[in-house]
Amino acid sequence: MSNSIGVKNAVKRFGDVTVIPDLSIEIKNGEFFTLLGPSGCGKTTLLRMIAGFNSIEGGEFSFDEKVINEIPAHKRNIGMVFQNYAIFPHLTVRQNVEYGLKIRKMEKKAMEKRVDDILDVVKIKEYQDRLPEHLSGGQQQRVALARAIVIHPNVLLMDEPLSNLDAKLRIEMRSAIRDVQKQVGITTVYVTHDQEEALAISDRIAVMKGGIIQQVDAPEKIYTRPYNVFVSTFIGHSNLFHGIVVKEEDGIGVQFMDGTKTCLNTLTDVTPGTKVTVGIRPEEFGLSETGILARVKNKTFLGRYIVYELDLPEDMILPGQSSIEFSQDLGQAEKLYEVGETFFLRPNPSKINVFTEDGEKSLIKDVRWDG
Amino acid sequence: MSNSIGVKNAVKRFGDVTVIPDLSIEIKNGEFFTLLGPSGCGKTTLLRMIAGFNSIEGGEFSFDEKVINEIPAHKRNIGMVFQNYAIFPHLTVRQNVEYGLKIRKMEKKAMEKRVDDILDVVKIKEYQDRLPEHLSGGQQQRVALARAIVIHPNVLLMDEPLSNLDAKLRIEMRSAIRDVQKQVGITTVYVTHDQEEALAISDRIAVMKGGIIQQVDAPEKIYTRPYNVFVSTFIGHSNLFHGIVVKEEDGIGVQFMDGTKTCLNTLTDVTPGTKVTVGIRPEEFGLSETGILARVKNKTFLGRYIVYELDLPEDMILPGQSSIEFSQDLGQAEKLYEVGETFFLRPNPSKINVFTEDGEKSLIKDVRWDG
Amino acid sequence: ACGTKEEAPKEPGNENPVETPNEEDKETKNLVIYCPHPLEFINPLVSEFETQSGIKVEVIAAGTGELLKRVESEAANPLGDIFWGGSLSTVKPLMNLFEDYTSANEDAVQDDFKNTEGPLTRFTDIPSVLMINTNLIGDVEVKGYEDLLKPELKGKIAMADPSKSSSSYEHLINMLYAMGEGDAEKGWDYVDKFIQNLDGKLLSGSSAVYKGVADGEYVVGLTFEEGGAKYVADGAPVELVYMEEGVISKPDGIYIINGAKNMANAKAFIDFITSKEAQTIIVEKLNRRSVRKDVPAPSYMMPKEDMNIIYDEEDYVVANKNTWLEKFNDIFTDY
Amino acid sequence: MAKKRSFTFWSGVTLVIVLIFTLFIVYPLLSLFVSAFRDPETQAFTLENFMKFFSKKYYMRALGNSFKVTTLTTLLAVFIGAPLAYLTTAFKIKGKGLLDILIIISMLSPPFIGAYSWVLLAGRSGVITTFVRNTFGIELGSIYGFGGILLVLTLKLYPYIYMYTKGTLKKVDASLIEASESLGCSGIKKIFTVIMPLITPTILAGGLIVFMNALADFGTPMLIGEGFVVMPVLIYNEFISEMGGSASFAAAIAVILVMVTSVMFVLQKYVVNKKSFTMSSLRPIQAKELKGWKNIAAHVLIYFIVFVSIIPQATVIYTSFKATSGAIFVKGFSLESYRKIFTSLGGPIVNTYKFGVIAIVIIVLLSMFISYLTTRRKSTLTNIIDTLTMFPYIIPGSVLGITLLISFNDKPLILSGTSLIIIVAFVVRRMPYTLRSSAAILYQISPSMEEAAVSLGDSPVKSFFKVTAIMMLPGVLSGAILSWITIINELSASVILYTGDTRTMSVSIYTEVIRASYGTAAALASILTLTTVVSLLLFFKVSGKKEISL
Ligand SMILES: Nc1ncnc2c1ncn2[C@@H]1O[C@H](COP(=O)(O)OP(=O)(O)OP(=O)(O)O)[C@@H](O)[C@H]1O
Ligand SMILES: Nc1ncnc2c1ncn2[C@@H]1O[C@H](COP(=O)(O)OP(=O)(O)OP(=O)(O)O)[C@@H](O)[C@H]1O
Ligand SMILES: [Fe+3]
Ligand SMILES: [Mg+2]
Ligand SMILES: [Mg+2]
Repeated sequence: MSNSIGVKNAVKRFGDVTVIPDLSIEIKNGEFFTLLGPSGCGKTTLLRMIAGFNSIEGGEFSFDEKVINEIPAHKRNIGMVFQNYAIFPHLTVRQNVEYGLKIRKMEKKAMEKRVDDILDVVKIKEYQDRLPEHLSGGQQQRVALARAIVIHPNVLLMDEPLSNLDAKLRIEMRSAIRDVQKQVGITTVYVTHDQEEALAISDRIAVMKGGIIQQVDAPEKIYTRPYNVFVSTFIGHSNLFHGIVVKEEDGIGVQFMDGTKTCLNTLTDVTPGTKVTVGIRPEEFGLSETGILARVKNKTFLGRYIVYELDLPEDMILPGQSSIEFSQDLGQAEKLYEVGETFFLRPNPSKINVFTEDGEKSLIKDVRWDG
Repeated sequence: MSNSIGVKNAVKRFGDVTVIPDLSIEIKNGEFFTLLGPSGCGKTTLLRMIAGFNSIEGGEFSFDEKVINEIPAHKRNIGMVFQNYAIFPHLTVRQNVEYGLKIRKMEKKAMEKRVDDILDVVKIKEYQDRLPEHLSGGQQQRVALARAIVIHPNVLLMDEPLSNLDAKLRIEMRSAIRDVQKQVGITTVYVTHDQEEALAISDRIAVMKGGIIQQVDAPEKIYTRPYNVFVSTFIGHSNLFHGIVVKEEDGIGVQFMDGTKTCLNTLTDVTPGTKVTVGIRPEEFGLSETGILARVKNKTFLGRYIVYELDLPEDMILPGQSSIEFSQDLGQAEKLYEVGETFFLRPNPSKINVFTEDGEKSLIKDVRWDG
Repeated sequence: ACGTKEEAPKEPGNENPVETPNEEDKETKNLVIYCPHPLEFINPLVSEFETQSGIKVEVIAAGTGELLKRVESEAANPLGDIFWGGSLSTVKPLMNLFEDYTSANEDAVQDDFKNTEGPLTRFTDIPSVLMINTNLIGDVEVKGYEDLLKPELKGKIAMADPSKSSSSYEHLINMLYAMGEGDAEKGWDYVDKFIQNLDGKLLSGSSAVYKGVADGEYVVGLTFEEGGAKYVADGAPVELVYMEEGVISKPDGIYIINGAKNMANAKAFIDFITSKEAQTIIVEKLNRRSVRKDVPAPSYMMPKEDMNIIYDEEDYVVANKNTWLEKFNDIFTDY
Repeated sequence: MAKKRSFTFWSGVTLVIVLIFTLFIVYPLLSLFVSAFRDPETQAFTLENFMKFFSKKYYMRALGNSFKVTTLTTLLAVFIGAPLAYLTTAFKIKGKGLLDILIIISMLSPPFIGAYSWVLLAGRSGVITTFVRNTFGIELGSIYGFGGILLVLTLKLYPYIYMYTKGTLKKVDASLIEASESLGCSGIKKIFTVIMPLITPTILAGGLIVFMNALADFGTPMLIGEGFVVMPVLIYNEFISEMGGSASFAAAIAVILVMVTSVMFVLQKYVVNKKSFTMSSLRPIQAKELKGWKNIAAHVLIYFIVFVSIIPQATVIYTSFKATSGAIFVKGFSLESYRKIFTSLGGPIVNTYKFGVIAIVIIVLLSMFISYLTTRRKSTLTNIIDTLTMFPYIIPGSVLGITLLISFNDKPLILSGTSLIIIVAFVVRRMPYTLRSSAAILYQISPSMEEAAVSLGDSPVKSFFKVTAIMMLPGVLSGAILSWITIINELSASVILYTGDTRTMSVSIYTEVIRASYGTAAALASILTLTTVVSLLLFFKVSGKKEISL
């Protein structure tokens, strides 16, 4: 049923604004592929190019090696969830969902069955005879979702399909999408602003910035081993430190500006003395007797953990960071700290990431460049 | 400038569907108040009633004790961010933002200044002369946000204002909102589907369900001491267990169906033998040598922690739960488990919540009922 | 007239292209008449003709101008057979659109009204008149053109634009010859004064004049006899005045359209319309004067002998039509 | 790519349309225009006609007059129509349905009759005039001349704006208005800062229609002009006055008219394109209850306007029951007029509606396609088509009729005397109404709707019919109603083209009028009105719409 998607050197311009300069990706057959990136980076645009709604200023789009630049959208057997829902205001919820099946001349019984099922899945059965204008935002969004999934397309394109749903519902919808997707084997391209979501459901994630792909990788890889500072800071929080590569007796390591050293065996061989940028996530610190001295500037409760915003010596950290954070797991934490208190932090050597000084390139072993 | 908001026994019907049966809340002057609840529970509806856009079928709305049921929306000096943005398609970004100030006949210089500032804050300065249709979803949403904030209203009503923004931007916007709100002292009612967001910025959160308020409390309280099972499961994840109150030598506790006992000093005095429902969050378990035996059924990587989906004896847990989860903080975790492995879990007595068997009421000490 | 339309299977309207349109067809049982005359005017004559000949007559009614234009445009494939109406001076320039035919009754026609040109069979005799609303005229005395210059009448005179209405054009001619004592060009200084007294009001159709006077919108109107007579007969508060300075009386006509599809019937109709009985009906029922020697004017009409009948120089008039119209127009625009 | 995608279908449509147009618009009009540059006698090329026009004060004055009347009428129509539409959409007005019907009725004042009833009312011896004179001793300004024409035209034309605006207001998303309120804006301000801009494209479209309608109308100035000459009257006379004028000169004037309007049209198009934006409306505006004096004021205003504009019709109906003696009305009432016309009624009615229905169907289809092409598939060709559609609209009907007659009265294509030629005339003359409104509403439908349909596997064609077309309907229909009404009242072309068995109602009315038998004319007119209203009500029953204007 489904097929792989190939994009070669795609270019997109609006007027004289170039939104996508030169983009290439390979999406595997049946894969759940997520586009993640700051607002305005070109996610929707790319999606619409794959769908066939945007003119293509350059490059080659293909389904299963077959170039589709010239194939009209309706012949591509895609399903699409639009960022603005785009549900038909003149049709009831049910009619909206049936729409695609009717076109496929599906046999009545089977159609009813399938529509009922999907309506149940997205929990809007009870509204099936309402007109969209009488639905809440989230309900509308679920109609759009159902309408796209129900036709079991080869390629499912979703533009923030869950952005208006609450966490609980979102998790349910997620797995619903996931199930259909797996069982029918739909190649899915998913746009979201929600990292947790991306991390949770994607087979692979592509992180975009300004129309350029920064990294394509499995969720875990993306989070633990970002290719560059942008990715590391965009996905999850990363505290950025100045560092210098130093030679220790037991291998090489990095030294922070306050003198603290951490020796790493994950580094590619970098000549000692090179300046680097070190990225440490809030949870990659541990409390200890010695290490980096930190003062609690602010604390935010975030459910299962507390985030402390820290004061550190200016010269240690890269300028322009909104905050330096240390997160403490609440499940087990024995002692909580108050604003003003101080403690020592030790980075977890196996976790932290080291980048070239300009932050463009990771210096961690086997972080490959085939993105 | 700002004012308190009072809602007494509000009723809202659409035709013969009653969406809000009888709702009362007090929102303090200058407070940042968040409405949280499943899709379709009536958040937008309530917000629109406060704004004065929905007819009021019953009850009394007041700003600073002054009843406003009859005051037209435009006289209420509110700012509102609509769930569907509702930016004026015929005005450029800048004109959209200026709109409210023009109405208020603000002096030219001052206006320009203020508009420039807010455009910077929401990072859409560069698009200021575009028409909305040429903007990405998130950019549009930020226009809507800027337009509402820039007028420094007494009451700021926001309906999922950040739903289309990526985590990073969302955090920035959040604090932007927070700053303006505090510095100008705007009473803010905020609708979101994003718990983390709600927990992070709210002074107080109201959890709604089917048009009825379940709990109004400070974020931490809501998360750690939910009034009922719905709240505990809607916000964050809660694993629900069958339990019986038992008398231990050192105070009373609860016993699980597998015999494991946990003694609590947080319980109100419940006669031993009463059946109860125990809610335990994924991070409220600790690994240990004895306790509840669990098998890893599935694991999901979620950035700073891993969530294990567990297999537990059927009769221990309440039926119909999508999953039983245990989360392990990755920052420090020494050993990760693979699917199929087993281990013993111990609930953290000081954290877990106990509810009446029907889940309607918490049995934890001083969880008050003045919601 | 419309009543006849349901039947007539082989009615010109559905003429299909295959047939050669211009071929004369004697077998046809119907006749299409283009006619601007009022219904009550046509009906008696037409129904009479139908009963006599058993020919179905279908009347296409519209303004004289529209009908003329139709004839002109349809030249290649004529849909009408007879054009019935329009004063001679209107039709003369378009003579080539019409078939030569001399009616069977030609000898009975007064000498003034003989068909010398070929296509132009005279039908009735129409003097120009002044029409006066007796309710509004008060004690102002109107005997002829001279009185129309009275200041009391300023802006109360109904005159149609001569470049739009033939009856009004006839009046212009009449004016020029009457006031110029036979020399048209001398008449212009009167016309000049007269136009001033119109006070910038100029109606855009013959009917607007008599209707306007009858409705009391205007006090005096310059129109043709039958136009006013009709109202007199219907008992409207109006009376007719035959200009003392002189009255020109011109016939209007009835013509066969070139290549008429029902040529035979057309000719038959012309013969009928000029016959004594038809002309009698006209005189008795239709407030008009016959062109025949043997049919006297209706009793209630001023006999021609009692009028100051004068004549214009036909060729000179035809020659000067446009110059005069433009001149009138220019004078009018200047005020 | 979006373009390439549906290349085959839409280019097919374009082709068909181009064919139709070249045959029934370009070819006839071209021959007309060419003749404008011909010397009537020698047929040689010449600018004579134009020089004549521009050299003579008389004609220039006509041009000036036309402009004065037209522009003022357009403005007035907008100032009355748009607010009316807004009030009736935004607020609960008692008897809304009735109002709509009345407004529509006021639109179908058959040629001459309408203006004539004004003479009966406000003429020098008109009912009102004499009444005022006798009771208050005041002389009202007469209905004749500039003022009168302005009055009559405005009342006749504001409904067009009303209908169009109403159609669009239904598409405006309520949350936009709420947004402006939430920003502290209300009342007039709100209207000017939000609502006005949103409906500007429509108002411009409607304005253009009114402009051209006023520019082309010659019935009214004919009857109450009294020397206040306007362009169409000139053309009419030069072309068809019984005194016969110079056809080529008439053509020249026509050309000038067309030039003028083309300019207006292009201008309007340009502005609309600049102002265009898409709105997808999920929550239409809900009518609110007005309180206190505002409520009263609104009702009074609305009912007053509607009342005034219905007067002519009322008069017509009234006079149709008046007793007559020959050509003049006398005291007392009778059904005489009706009896007179009764026998000859059947045919015309059947024809009117037979042709009407066929024409309107064609019109709706063409309009939808053309408007879609010109808004979503912009290209020079489509633009040309768009502009072309407006030409027949401004050439006085009779002139158009004759050009058609001349063009199709000879081999290879003989249509003269057939029903087809009348239908053609109807279509080309009355399409602009539907076309304009369709275009206007298309500007407000978000393309993503159609994309959604396509993403679900609909071919662009299907998705057009199943989604875009349906969402267009409100606009299309509000325009179609206008087309329908004006078709039923179409006279000036049909009077040239009709034959015995293609006679329509309005022709019958007209023939009564030129016979100065206004009683019967009024009777016919009343019946026409009645049947039209019935047809509309029927339509709304069938289409299941509650309100008249959609
Ligand atoms: N029609 C258009 N004309 C001009 N620029 C456009 C148009 N549509 C989008 N853009 C610009 O292209 C860039 C990418 O837009 P796109 O919608 O792909 O962003 P996005 O990644 O979807 O952002 P978001 O997450 O906010 O939806 C944005 O900067 C936007 O301003
Ligand atoms: N105009 C309407 N007519 C009928 N029912 C409506 C209307 N608007 C909303 N509802 C219903 O009222 C309920 C509450 O709607 P509301 O928009 O307040 O939900 P919400 O809490 O904002 O949900 P979401 O988070 O999805 O936006 C929903 O079940 C919805 O179907
Ligand atoms: Fe989110
Ligand atoms: Mg987007
Ligand atoms: Mg909502």
